[in-house]
Amino acid sequence: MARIAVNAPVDVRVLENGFSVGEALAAFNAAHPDSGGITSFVGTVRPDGEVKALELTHYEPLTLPGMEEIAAQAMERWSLDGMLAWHRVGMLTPGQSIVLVAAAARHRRAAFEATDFVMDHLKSAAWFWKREQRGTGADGAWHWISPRDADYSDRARWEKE
Amino acid sequence: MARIAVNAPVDVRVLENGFSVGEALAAFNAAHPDSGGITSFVGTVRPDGEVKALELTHYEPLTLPGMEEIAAQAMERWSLDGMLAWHRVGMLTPGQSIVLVAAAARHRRAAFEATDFVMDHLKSAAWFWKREQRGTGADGAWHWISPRDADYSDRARWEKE
Amino acid sequence: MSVKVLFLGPLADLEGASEREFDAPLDWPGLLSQVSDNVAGQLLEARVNIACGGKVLPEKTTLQARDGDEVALLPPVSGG
Amino acid sequence: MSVKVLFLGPLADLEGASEREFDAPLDWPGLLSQVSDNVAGQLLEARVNIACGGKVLPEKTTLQARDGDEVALLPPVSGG
Repeated sequence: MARIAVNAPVDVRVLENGFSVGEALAAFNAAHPDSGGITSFVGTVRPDGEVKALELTHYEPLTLPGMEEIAAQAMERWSLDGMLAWHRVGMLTPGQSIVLVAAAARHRRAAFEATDFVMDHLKSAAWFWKREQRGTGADGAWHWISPRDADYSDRARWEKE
Repeated sequence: MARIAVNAPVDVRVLENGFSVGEALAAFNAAHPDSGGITSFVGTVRPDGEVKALELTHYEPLTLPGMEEIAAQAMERWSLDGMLAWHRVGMLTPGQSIVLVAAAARHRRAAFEATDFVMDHLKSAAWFWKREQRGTGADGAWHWISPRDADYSDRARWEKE
Repeated sequence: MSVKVLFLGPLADLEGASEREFDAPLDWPGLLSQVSDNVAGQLLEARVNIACGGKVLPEKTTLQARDGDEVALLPPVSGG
Repeated sequence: MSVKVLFLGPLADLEGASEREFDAPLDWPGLLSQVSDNVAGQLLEARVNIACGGKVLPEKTTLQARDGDEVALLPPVSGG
Protein backbone atom coordinates (compact mmCIF):
# COMPACT_ATOMS: atom_id res chain seq x y z
CA MET A 1 0.00 0.00 0.00
CA ALA A 2 1.20 3.49 -0.79
CA ARG A 3 2.60 5.38 2.17
CA ILE A 4 1.72 8.71 0.65
CA ALA A 5 -1.59 10.00 -0.62
CA VAL A 6 -2.19 12.23 -3.62
CA ASN A 7 -5.02 14.68 -4.06
CA ALA A 8 -7.66 14.00 -6.70
CA PRO A 9 -8.29 15.08 -9.33
CA VAL A 10 -5.23 17.37 -9.41
CA ASP A 11 -2.08 17.18 -7.29
CA VAL A 12 0.51 19.87 -7.98
CA ARG A 13 3.54 20.29 -5.73
CA VAL A 14 6.79 22.18 -5.52
CA LEU A 15 9.04 19.93 -3.45
CA GLU A 16 12.00 21.01 -1.35
CA ASN A 17 13.05 17.42 -0.73
CA GLY A 18 13.52 14.22 -2.70
CA PHE A 19 10.62 11.89 -3.38
CA SER A 20 10.09 8.27 -4.38
CA VAL A 21 8.74 7.96 -7.92
CA GLY A 22 7.50 4.44 -7.23
CA GLU A 23 5.53 5.50 -4.16
CA ALA A 24 4.15 8.58 -5.86
CA LEU A 25 2.90 6.59 -8.84
CA ALA A 26 1.47 3.87 -6.61
CA ALA A 27 -0.44 6.57 -4.71
CA PHE A 28 -1.61 8.17 -7.96
CA ASN A 29 -2.84 4.78 -9.22
CA ALA A 30 -4.65 4.26 -5.92
CA ALA A 31 -6.30 7.69 -6.22
CA HIS A 32 -7.67 6.86 -9.68
CA PRO A 33 -8.96 3.29 -9.54
CA ASP A 34 -11.51 3.90 -12.29
CA SER A 35 -9.04 5.06 -14.92
CA GLY A 36 -8.15 2.63 -17.68
CA GLY A 37 -4.80 4.21 -18.41
CA ILE A 38 -2.11 6.11 -16.58
CA THR A 39 0.83 7.73 -18.32
CA SER A 40 3.80 9.16 -16.49
CA PHE A 41 7.07 10.91 -17.11
CA VAL A 42 9.94 11.24 -14.69
CA GLY A 43 12.93 13.45 -15.36
CA THR A 44 16.17 12.74 -13.54
CA VAL A 45 19.51 14.44 -13.06
CA ARG A 46 21.72 12.61 -15.53
CA PRO A 47 25.09 11.50 -14.19
CA ASP A 48 26.75 12.22 -17.52
CA GLY A 49 29.98 14.07 -17.98
CA GLU A 50 31.32 15.89 -14.98
CA VAL A 51 28.04 17.04 -13.48
CA LYS A 52 28.24 17.00 -9.71
CA ALA A 53 25.04 18.78 -8.76
CA LEU A 54 22.02 20.53 -10.20
CA GLU A 55 20.44 23.50 -8.48
CA LEU A 56 16.86 24.48 -9.21
CA THR A 57 15.72 27.91 -8.15
CA HIS A 58 12.25 29.35 -8.60
CA TYR A 59 10.18 32.43 -7.86
CA GLU A 60 7.85 31.17 -5.18
CA PRO A 61 4.92 33.61 -5.62
CA LEU A 62 4.56 32.42 -9.23
CA THR A 63 5.73 28.81 -9.21
CA LEU A 64 2.82 26.89 -7.74
CA PRO A 65 0.08 29.09 -9.31
CA GLY A 66 1.82 28.70 -12.67
CA MET A 67 2.02 24.92 -12.36
CA GLU A 68 -1.61 24.77 -11.26
CA GLU A 69 -2.60 26.77 -14.32
CA ILE A 70 -0.72 24.36 -16.59
CA ALA A 71 -2.45 21.38 -14.94
CA ALA A 72 -5.83 23.10 -15.22
CA GLN A 73 -5.28 23.69 -18.93
CA ALA A 74 -4.53 19.98 -19.38
CA MET A 75 -7.64 18.99 -17.39
CA GLU A 76 -9.74 21.26 -19.56
CA ARG A 77 -8.22 20.26 -22.87
CA TRP A 78 -8.38 16.47 -22.43
CA SER A 79 -10.86 14.18 -20.78
CA LEU A 80 -8.83 13.25 -17.72
CA ASP A 81 -9.64 11.62 -14.43
CA GLY A 82 -6.58 13.04 -12.76
CA MET A 83 -3.28 14.82 -13.12
CA LEU A 84 -0.15 14.91 -10.98
CA ALA A 85 2.68 17.42 -11.47
CA TRP A 86 5.52 17.49 -8.97
CA HIS A 87 8.69 19.53 -9.41
CA ARG A 88 11.76 19.67 -7.21
CA VAL A 89 13.60 22.81 -6.20
CA GLY A 90 16.88 23.14 -4.35
CA MET A 91 20.08 21.16 -4.69
CA LEU A 92 19.95 17.81 -6.48
CA THR A 93 22.59 15.20 -7.14
CA PRO A 94 22.87 12.88 -10.17
CA GLY A 95 20.24 10.17 -10.14
CA GLN A 96 17.68 12.21 -8.21
CA SER A 97 14.29 12.94 -9.73
CA ILE A 98 13.60 16.50 -10.85
CA VAL A 99 10.06 16.23 -12.11
CA LEU A 100 7.20 13.73 -12.15
CA VAL A 101 4.07 14.15 -14.26
CA ALA A 102 1.25 11.64 -14.50
CA ALA A 103 -2.17 11.64 -16.11
CA ALA A 104 -5.06 9.24 -15.56
CA ALA A 105 -7.70 8.86 -18.24
CA ARG A 106 -10.23 6.50 -19.69
CA HIS A 107 -8.46 6.54 -23.04
CA ARG A 108 -4.73 6.27 -23.41
CA ARG A 109 -4.27 8.96 -26.05
CA ALA A 110 -5.64 11.58 -23.66
CA ALA A 111 -3.25 10.41 -20.94
CA PHE A 112 -0.25 10.46 -23.29
CA GLU A 113 -1.00 13.86 -24.75
CA ALA A 114 -1.77 15.51 -21.42
CA THR A 115 1.47 14.26 -19.85
CA ASP A 116 3.44 15.41 -22.89
CA PHE A 117 1.70 18.83 -22.79
CA VAL A 118 2.42 19.38 -19.10
CA MET A 119 6.07 18.38 -19.48
CA ASP A 120 6.56 20.74 -22.42
CA HIS A 121 5.12 23.58 -20.36
CA LEU A 122 7.10 22.77 -17.21
CA LYS A 123 10.26 22.85 -19.33
CA SER A 124 9.83 26.29 -20.81
CA ALA A 125 6.78 27.98 -19.27
CA ALA A 126 7.06 27.44 -15.51
CA TRP A 127 9.11 29.61 -13.17
CA PHE A 128 12.20 27.48 -12.67
CA TRP A 129 15.85 28.12 -13.42
CA LYS A 130 18.54 25.49 -13.22
CA ARG A 131 22.28 25.40 -13.15
CA GLU A 132 24.80 22.59 -13.08
CA GLN A 133 28.00 22.26 -11.16
CA ARG A 134 30.69 20.81 -13.39
CA GLY A 135 34.41 20.39 -13.21
CA THR A 136 37.11 18.62 -11.36
CA GLY A 137 37.90 21.01 -8.51
CA ALA A 138 36.53 20.78 -5.00
CA ASP A 139 33.79 23.24 -5.86
CA GLY A 140 33.64 23.02 -9.62
CA ALA A 141 32.06 25.75 -11.69
CA TRP A 142 28.37 26.53 -12.00
CA HIS A 143 26.74 26.82 -15.43
CA TRP A 144 23.21 28.02 -16.07
CA ILE A 145 21.18 25.75 -18.31
CA SER A 146 19.39 27.66 -21.02
CA PRO A 147 16.23 26.29 -22.54
CA ARG A 148 16.95 24.55 -25.84
CA ASP A 149 15.30 25.62 -29.09
CA ALA A 150 13.64 22.20 -29.05
CA ASP A 151 11.98 23.11 -25.75
CA TYR A 152 10.29 26.11 -27.36
CA SER A 153 9.28 24.22 -30.49
CA ASP A 154 7.97 21.31 -28.41
CA ARG A 155 5.74 23.71 -26.52
CA ALA A 156 4.64 25.51 -29.69
CA ARG A 157 3.10 22.23 -30.91
CA TRP A 158 0.23 22.80 -28.46
CA GLU A 159 -0.73 26.27 -29.60
CA LYS A 160 -4.24 26.24 -30.94
CA GLU A 161 -4.90 27.78 -34.30
CA MET B 1 15.23 -0.68 -3.17
CA ALA B 2 13.42 -2.56 -5.87
CA ARG B 3 12.73 -6.18 -5.03
CA ILE B 4 12.66 -7.16 -8.67
CA ALA B 5 15.22 -6.64 -11.40
CA VAL B 6 14.58 -5.83 -15.03
CA ASN B 7 16.79 -6.74 -17.95
CA ALA B 8 18.59 -4.00 -19.82
CA PRO B 9 18.26 -2.68 -22.40
CA VAL B 10 15.03 -4.55 -23.24
CA ASP B 11 12.73 -6.41 -20.87
CA VAL B 12 9.70 -8.05 -22.49
CA ARG B 13 7.45 -10.40 -20.54
CA VAL B 14 4.17 -12.26 -20.84
CA LEU B 15 2.97 -12.59 -17.26
CA GLU B 16 0.65 -15.24 -15.89
CA ASN B 17 0.33 -13.47 -12.54
CA GLY B 18 -0.25 -9.97 -11.25
CA PHE B 19 2.61 -7.53 -10.81
CA SER B 20 3.32 -4.34 -8.92
CA VAL B 21 3.57 -1.33 -11.23
CA GLY B 22 5.42 0.66 -8.58
CA GLU B 23 8.06 -2.04 -8.10
CA ALA B 24 8.43 -2.63 -11.81
CA LEU B 25 9.00 1.06 -12.51
CA ALA B 26 11.38 1.40 -9.59
CA ALA B 27 13.38 -1.51 -10.99
CA PHE B 28 13.29 -0.02 -14.49
CA ASN B 29 14.53 3.32 -13.11
CA ALA B 30 17.30 1.48 -11.29
CA ALA B 31 18.30 -0.34 -14.47
CA HIS B 32 18.69 2.94 -16.37
CA PRO B 33 20.43 5.37 -14.04
CA ASP B 34 21.93 7.35 -16.91
CA SER B 35 18.65 8.19 -18.63
CA GLY B 36 17.33 11.68 -18.24
CA GLY B 37 13.73 10.73 -18.84
CA ILE B 38 11.48 7.75 -18.34
CA THR B 39 7.97 7.57 -19.72
CA SER B 40 5.51 4.87 -18.76
CA PHE B 41 2.00 3.71 -19.47
CA VAL B 42 -0.03 1.31 -17.37
CA GLY B 43 -3.38 -0.06 -18.53
CA THR B 44 -5.78 -1.37 -15.92
CA VAL B 45 -9.04 -3.31 -15.91
CA ARG B 46 -11.62 -0.57 -15.39
CA PRO B 47 -14.24 -1.30 -12.75
CA ASP B 48 -16.88 0.48 -14.78
CA GLY B 49 -20.34 -0.86 -15.51
CA GLU B 50 -20.95 -4.47 -14.64
CA VAL B 51 -17.56 -5.89 -15.55
CA LYS B 52 -16.62 -8.67 -13.16
CA ALA B 53 -13.58 -10.10 -14.86
CA LEU B 54 -11.38 -9.80 -17.91
CA GLU B 55 -9.78 -12.82 -19.53
CA LEU B 56 -6.75 -12.44 -21.76
CA THR B 57 -5.83 -15.33 -24.00
CA HIS B 58 -2.89 -15.47 -26.36
CA TYR B 59 -1.12 -17.78 -28.79
CA GLU B 60 2.05 -18.61 -26.95
CA PRO B 61 4.34 -19.49 -29.89
CA LEU B 62 3.77 -16.01 -31.29
CA THR B 63 3.17 -13.78 -28.28
CA LEU B 64 6.62 -13.19 -26.84
CA PRO B 65 8.43 -13.12 -30.22
CA GLY B 66 5.82 -10.63 -31.46
CA MET B 67 6.27 -8.37 -28.42
CA GLU B 68 10.04 -8.59 -28.73
CA GLU B 69 9.78 -7.52 -32.37
CA ILE B 70 7.66 -4.49 -31.40
CA ALA B 71 10.18 -3.51 -28.72
CA ALA B 72 13.07 -3.98 -31.16
CA GLN B 73 11.35 -1.71 -33.67
CA ALA B 74 11.02 0.97 -31.00
CA MET B 75 14.68 0.59 -29.99
CA GLU B 76 15.71 0.98 -33.60
CA ARG B 77 13.42 3.88 -34.42
CA TRP B 78 14.22 6.07 -31.40
CA SER B 79 17.37 6.72 -29.47
CA LEU B 80 16.51 4.80 -26.31
CA ASP B 81 18.49 3.57 -23.35
CA GLY B 82 15.88 0.96 -22.47
CA MET B 83 12.41 -0.40 -23.02
CA LEU B 84 10.10 -2.46 -20.84
CA ALA B 85 6.94 -4.15 -22.15
CA TRP B 86 4.99 -6.43 -19.84
CA HIS B 87 1.59 -7.88 -20.68
CA ARG B 88 -0.68 -10.02 -18.53
CA VAL B 89 -2.54 -13.10 -19.67
CA GLY B 90 -5.15 -15.12 -17.81
CA MET B 91 -8.00 -14.01 -15.62
CA LEU B 92 -7.94 -10.45 -14.26
CA THR B 93 -10.28 -8.59 -11.95
CA PRO B 94 -11.13 -4.87 -11.99
CA GLY B 95 -8.27 -2.73 -10.78
CA GLN B 96 -5.54 -5.15 -11.88
CA SER B 97 -2.90 -4.04 -14.34
CA ILE B 98 -3.06 -5.49 -17.85
CA VAL B 99 -0.06 -3.89 -19.46
CA LEU B 100 2.97 -1.83 -18.51
CA VAL B 101 5.22 -0.13 -21.03
CA ALA B 102 8.17 2.10 -20.16
CA ALA B 103 10.92 3.76 -22.16
CA ALA B 104 14.13 5.34 -20.92
CA ALA B 105 15.87 7.93 -23.04
CA ARG B 106 18.17 10.90 -22.93
CA HIS B 107 15.48 13.11 -24.46
CA ARG B 108 11.87 13.05 -23.37
CA ARG B 109 10.28 13.17 -26.83
CA ALA B 110 11.93 9.85 -27.72
CA ALA B 111 10.65 8.28 -24.50
CA PHE B 112 7.11 9.57 -25.06
CA GLU B 113 6.91 8.49 -28.67
CA ALA B 114 8.42 5.06 -28.11
CA THR B 115 5.99 4.28 -25.27
CA ASP B 116 3.08 5.49 -27.37
CA PHE B 117 4.28 3.39 -30.34
CA VAL B 118 4.64 0.20 -28.31
CA MET B 119 1.20 0.64 -26.71
CA ASP B 120 -0.45 1.18 -30.08
CA HIS B 121 1.12 -2.01 -31.37
CA LEU B 122 0.32 -4.07 -28.26
CA LYS B 123 -3.31 -3.00 -28.66
CA SER B 124 -3.81 -4.12 -32.22
CA ALA B 125 -0.71 -5.94 -33.45
CA ALA B 126 0.22 -8.40 -30.69
CA TRP B 127 -1.30 -11.85 -30.25
CA PHE B 128 -3.79 -11.25 -27.46
CA TRP B 129 -7.55 -11.62 -27.31
CA LYS B 130 -9.65 -10.39 -24.45
CA ARG B 131 -13.17 -10.88 -23.22
CA GLU B 132 -15.14 -9.42 -20.35
CA GLN B 133 -17.56 -11.06 -17.98
CA ARG B 134 -20.57 -8.83 -17.47
CA GLY B 135 -23.99 -9.20 -15.94
CA THR B 136 -25.70 -9.78 -12.67
CA GLY B 137 -25.92 -13.58 -12.50
CA ALA B 138 -23.55 -15.83 -10.62
CA ASP B 139 -21.57 -16.46 -13.77
CA GLY B 140 -22.51 -13.50 -15.94
CA ALA B 141 -22.02 -13.55 -19.67
CA TRP B 142 -18.73 -13.34 -21.54
CA HIS B 143 -18.25 -10.79 -24.31
CA TRP B 144 -15.28 -10.62 -26.64
CA ILE B 145 -13.72 -7.18 -26.93
CA SER B 146 -13.10 -6.20 -30.53
CA PRO B 147 -10.39 -3.73 -31.39
CA ARG B 148 -11.83 -0.25 -31.89
CA ASP B 149 -11.38 1.67 -35.14
CA ALA B 150 -9.32 4.13 -33.09
CA ASP B 151 -6.90 1.32 -32.25
CA TYR B 152 -6.19 0.76 -35.93
CA SER B 153 -5.92 4.46 -36.74
CA ASP B 154 -3.66 5.04 -33.70
CA ARG B 155 -1.32 2.36 -35.01
CA ALA B 156 -1.48 3.65 -38.59
CA ARG B 157 0.06 6.94 -37.37
CA TRP B 158 3.41 5.15 -37.15
CA GLU B 159 3.51 3.81 -40.68
CA LYS B 160 6.42 5.28 -42.54
CA GLU B 161 5.80 6.81 -45.90
CA MET C 1 -0.99 -38.47 -39.69
CA SER C 2 -2.81 -35.46 -38.28
CA VAL C 3 -2.70 -31.69 -37.93
CA LYS C 4 -3.81 -29.94 -34.77
CA VAL C 5 -5.89 -26.82 -35.53
CA LEU C 6 -6.29 -24.22 -32.78
CA PHE C 7 -9.19 -21.76 -32.71
CA LEU C 8 -8.04 -18.61 -30.93
CA GLY C 9 -10.15 -15.99 -29.19
CA PRO C 10 -13.73 -15.69 -30.44
CA LEU C 11 -13.15 -18.35 -33.13
CA ALA C 12 -13.31 -21.00 -30.40
CA ASP C 13 -16.85 -19.90 -29.57
CA LEU C 14 -17.82 -19.93 -33.25
CA GLU C 15 -16.36 -23.41 -33.74
CA GLY C 16 -17.60 -24.78 -30.43
CA ALA C 17 -14.11 -26.09 -29.71
CA SER C 18 -10.72 -24.58 -28.99
CA GLU C 19 -8.88 -27.24 -30.97
CA ARG C 20 -9.56 -30.00 -33.48
CA GLU C 21 -7.50 -32.66 -35.25
CA PHE C 22 -7.68 -32.88 -39.03
CA ASP C 23 -6.00 -35.39 -41.36
CA ALA C 24 -2.60 -34.43 -42.73
CA PRO C 25 -1.70 -32.93 -45.10
CA LEU C 26 -3.98 -29.94 -44.70
CA ASP C 27 -4.20 -27.13 -47.23
CA TRP C 28 -6.39 -24.00 -47.47
CA PRO C 29 -9.32 -25.65 -49.30
CA GLY C 30 -9.15 -28.61 -46.91
CA LEU C 31 -9.22 -26.28 -43.90
CA LEU C 32 -12.16 -24.25 -45.21
CA SER C 33 -14.18 -27.39 -45.93
CA GLN C 34 -13.66 -28.95 -42.49
CA VAL C 35 -14.18 -26.03 -40.09
CA SER C 36 -17.67 -24.76 -39.28
CA ASP C 37 -19.32 -22.44 -41.79
CA ASN C 38 -19.03 -19.57 -39.33
CA VAL C 39 -15.29 -20.02 -38.96
CA ALA C 40 -14.87 -20.53 -42.71
CA GLY C 41 -16.60 -17.19 -43.23
CA GLN C 42 -14.20 -15.58 -40.76
CA LEU C 43 -11.17 -17.14 -42.44
CA LEU C 44 -12.11 -15.36 -45.67
CA GLU C 45 -11.76 -11.99 -43.88
CA ALA C 46 -8.46 -10.22 -44.45
CA ARG C 47 -7.97 -9.53 -40.73
CA VAL C 48 -7.99 -13.21 -39.82
CA ASN C 49 -4.53 -14.76 -39.99
CA ILE C 50 -3.21 -18.30 -39.96
CA ALA C 51 -0.01 -19.53 -38.33
CA CYS C 52 1.58 -22.85 -39.17
CA GLY C 53 4.47 -24.29 -37.17
CA GLY C 54 4.69 -21.09 -35.09
CA LYS C 55 4.95 -18.72 -38.07
CA VAL C 56 2.24 -16.43 -39.37
CA LEU C 57 1.67 -17.10 -43.06
CA PRO C 58 2.18 -14.01 -45.22
CA GLU C 59 -0.48 -15.46 -47.56
CA LYS C 60 -2.82 -17.82 -45.77
CA THR C 61 -4.10 -19.52 -48.94
CA THR C 62 -0.63 -21.09 -49.28
CA LEU C 63 -1.23 -23.22 -46.16
CA GLN C 64 0.48 -26.62 -46.46
CA ALA C 65 0.38 -28.29 -43.04
CA ARG C 66 2.00 -31.67 -42.61
CA ASP C 67 1.71 -34.39 -40.02
CA GLY C 68 2.52 -33.00 -36.56
CA ASP C 69 2.15 -29.36 -37.54
CA GLU C 70 0.13 -27.03 -35.35
CA VAL C 71 -2.11 -24.63 -37.25
CA ALA C 72 -3.49 -21.59 -35.38
CA LEU C 73 -6.45 -19.57 -36.63
CA LEU C 74 -5.93 -15.99 -35.45
CA PRO C 75 -8.83 -13.51 -35.45
CA PRO C 76 -8.34 -9.75 -34.99
CA VAL C 77 -6.40 -9.17 -31.78
CA SER C 78 -7.21 -6.86 -28.87
CA GLY C 79 -4.47 -6.49 -26.34
CA GLY C 80 -3.48 -3.82 -23.88
CA MET D 1 9.66 54.19 0.73
CA SER D 2 11.35 51.36 -1.15
CA VAL D 3 10.82 48.59 -3.68
CA LYS D 4 12.58 45.25 -3.38
CA VAL D 5 13.90 44.04 -6.75
CA LEU D 6 14.76 40.35 -7.09
CA PHE D 7 17.19 39.05 -9.73
CA LEU D 8 16.19 35.50 -10.62
CA GLY D 9 18.35 32.76 -12.12
CA PRO D 10 21.31 33.98 -14.19
CA LEU D 11 20.32 37.64 -13.68
CA ALA D 12 21.64 37.43 -10.11
CA ASP D 13 25.09 36.57 -11.49
CA LEU D 14 24.91 39.44 -13.98
CA GLU D 15 23.87 41.90 -11.29
CA GLY D 16 26.21 40.52 -8.65
CA ALA D 17 23.31 40.39 -6.19
CA SER D 18 20.12 38.40 -5.87
CA GLU D 19 18.15 41.38 -4.55
CA ARG D 20 18.43 45.14 -4.24
CA GLU D 21 16.30 47.93 -2.76
CA PHE D 22 15.36 50.89 -4.96
CA ASP D 23 13.44 54.03 -4.04
CA ALA D 24 9.68 53.92 -4.55
CA PRO D 25 7.92 54.55 -6.80
CA LEU D 26 9.78 52.57 -9.45
CA ASP D 27 8.84 52.60 -13.12
CA TRP D 28 10.41 51.01 -16.24
CA PRO D 29 12.85 53.87 -17.00
CA GLY D 30 13.81 54.02 -13.32
CA LEU D 31 14.46 50.29 -13.23
CA LEU D 32 16.58 50.32 -16.40
CA SER D 33 18.69 53.21 -15.11
CA GLN D 34 19.44 51.65 -11.71
CA VAL D 35 20.26 48.02 -12.57
CA SER D 36 23.63 47.06 -14.04
CA ASP D 37 24.13 47.59 -17.77
CA ASN D 38 24.19 43.84 -18.31
CA VAL D 39 20.84 43.34 -16.64
CA ALA D 40 19.37 46.39 -18.42
CA GLY D 41 20.40 44.76 -21.70
CA GLN D 42 18.66 41.55 -20.68
CA LEU D 43 15.49 43.41 -19.65
CA LEU D 44 15.18 44.73 -23.20
CA GLU D 45 14.95 41.13 -24.48
CA ALA D 46 11.39 39.95 -25.15
CA ARG D 47 11.95 36.68 -23.25
CA VAL D 48 12.75 38.43 -19.98
CA ASN D 49 9.62 39.12 -17.90
CA ILE D 50 8.88 41.28 -14.90
CA ALA D 51 6.51 40.45 -12.05
CA CYS D 52 5.22 43.06 -9.64
CA GLY D 53 3.28 42.15 -6.52
CA GLY D 54 3.27 38.46 -7.51
CA LYS D 55 1.79 39.03 -11.00
CA VAL D 56 3.66 38.85 -14.29
CA LEU D 57 3.19 42.10 -16.20
CA PRO D 58 1.65 41.56 -19.65
CA GLU D 59 3.64 44.59 -20.80
CA LYS D 60 6.72 45.17 -18.68
CA THR D 61 7.19 48.80 -19.74
CA THR D 62 4.03 49.63 -17.75
CA LEU D 63 5.82 48.83 -14.46
CA GLN D 64 4.58 51.06 -11.64
CA ALA D 65 5.93 49.64 -8.36
CA ARG D 66 4.96 51.36 -5.14
CA ASP D 67 6.41 51.32 -1.64
CA GLY D 68 6.51 47.76 -0.32
CA ASP D 69 6.06 46.10 -3.71
CA GLU D 70 8.29 43.20 -4.68
CA VAL D 71 9.53 43.32 -8.27
CA ALA D 72 10.97 40.13 -9.77
CA LEU D 73 13.11 40.09 -12.91
CA LEU D 74 12.49 36.79 -14.67
CA PRO D 75 14.90 35.55 -17.35
CA PRO D 76 14.04 32.66 -19.70
CA VAL D 77 13.10 29.65 -17.60
CA SER D 78 14.40 26.10 -17.77
CA GLY D 79 12.50 23.58 -15.71
CA GLY D 80 11.96 19.85 -15.91
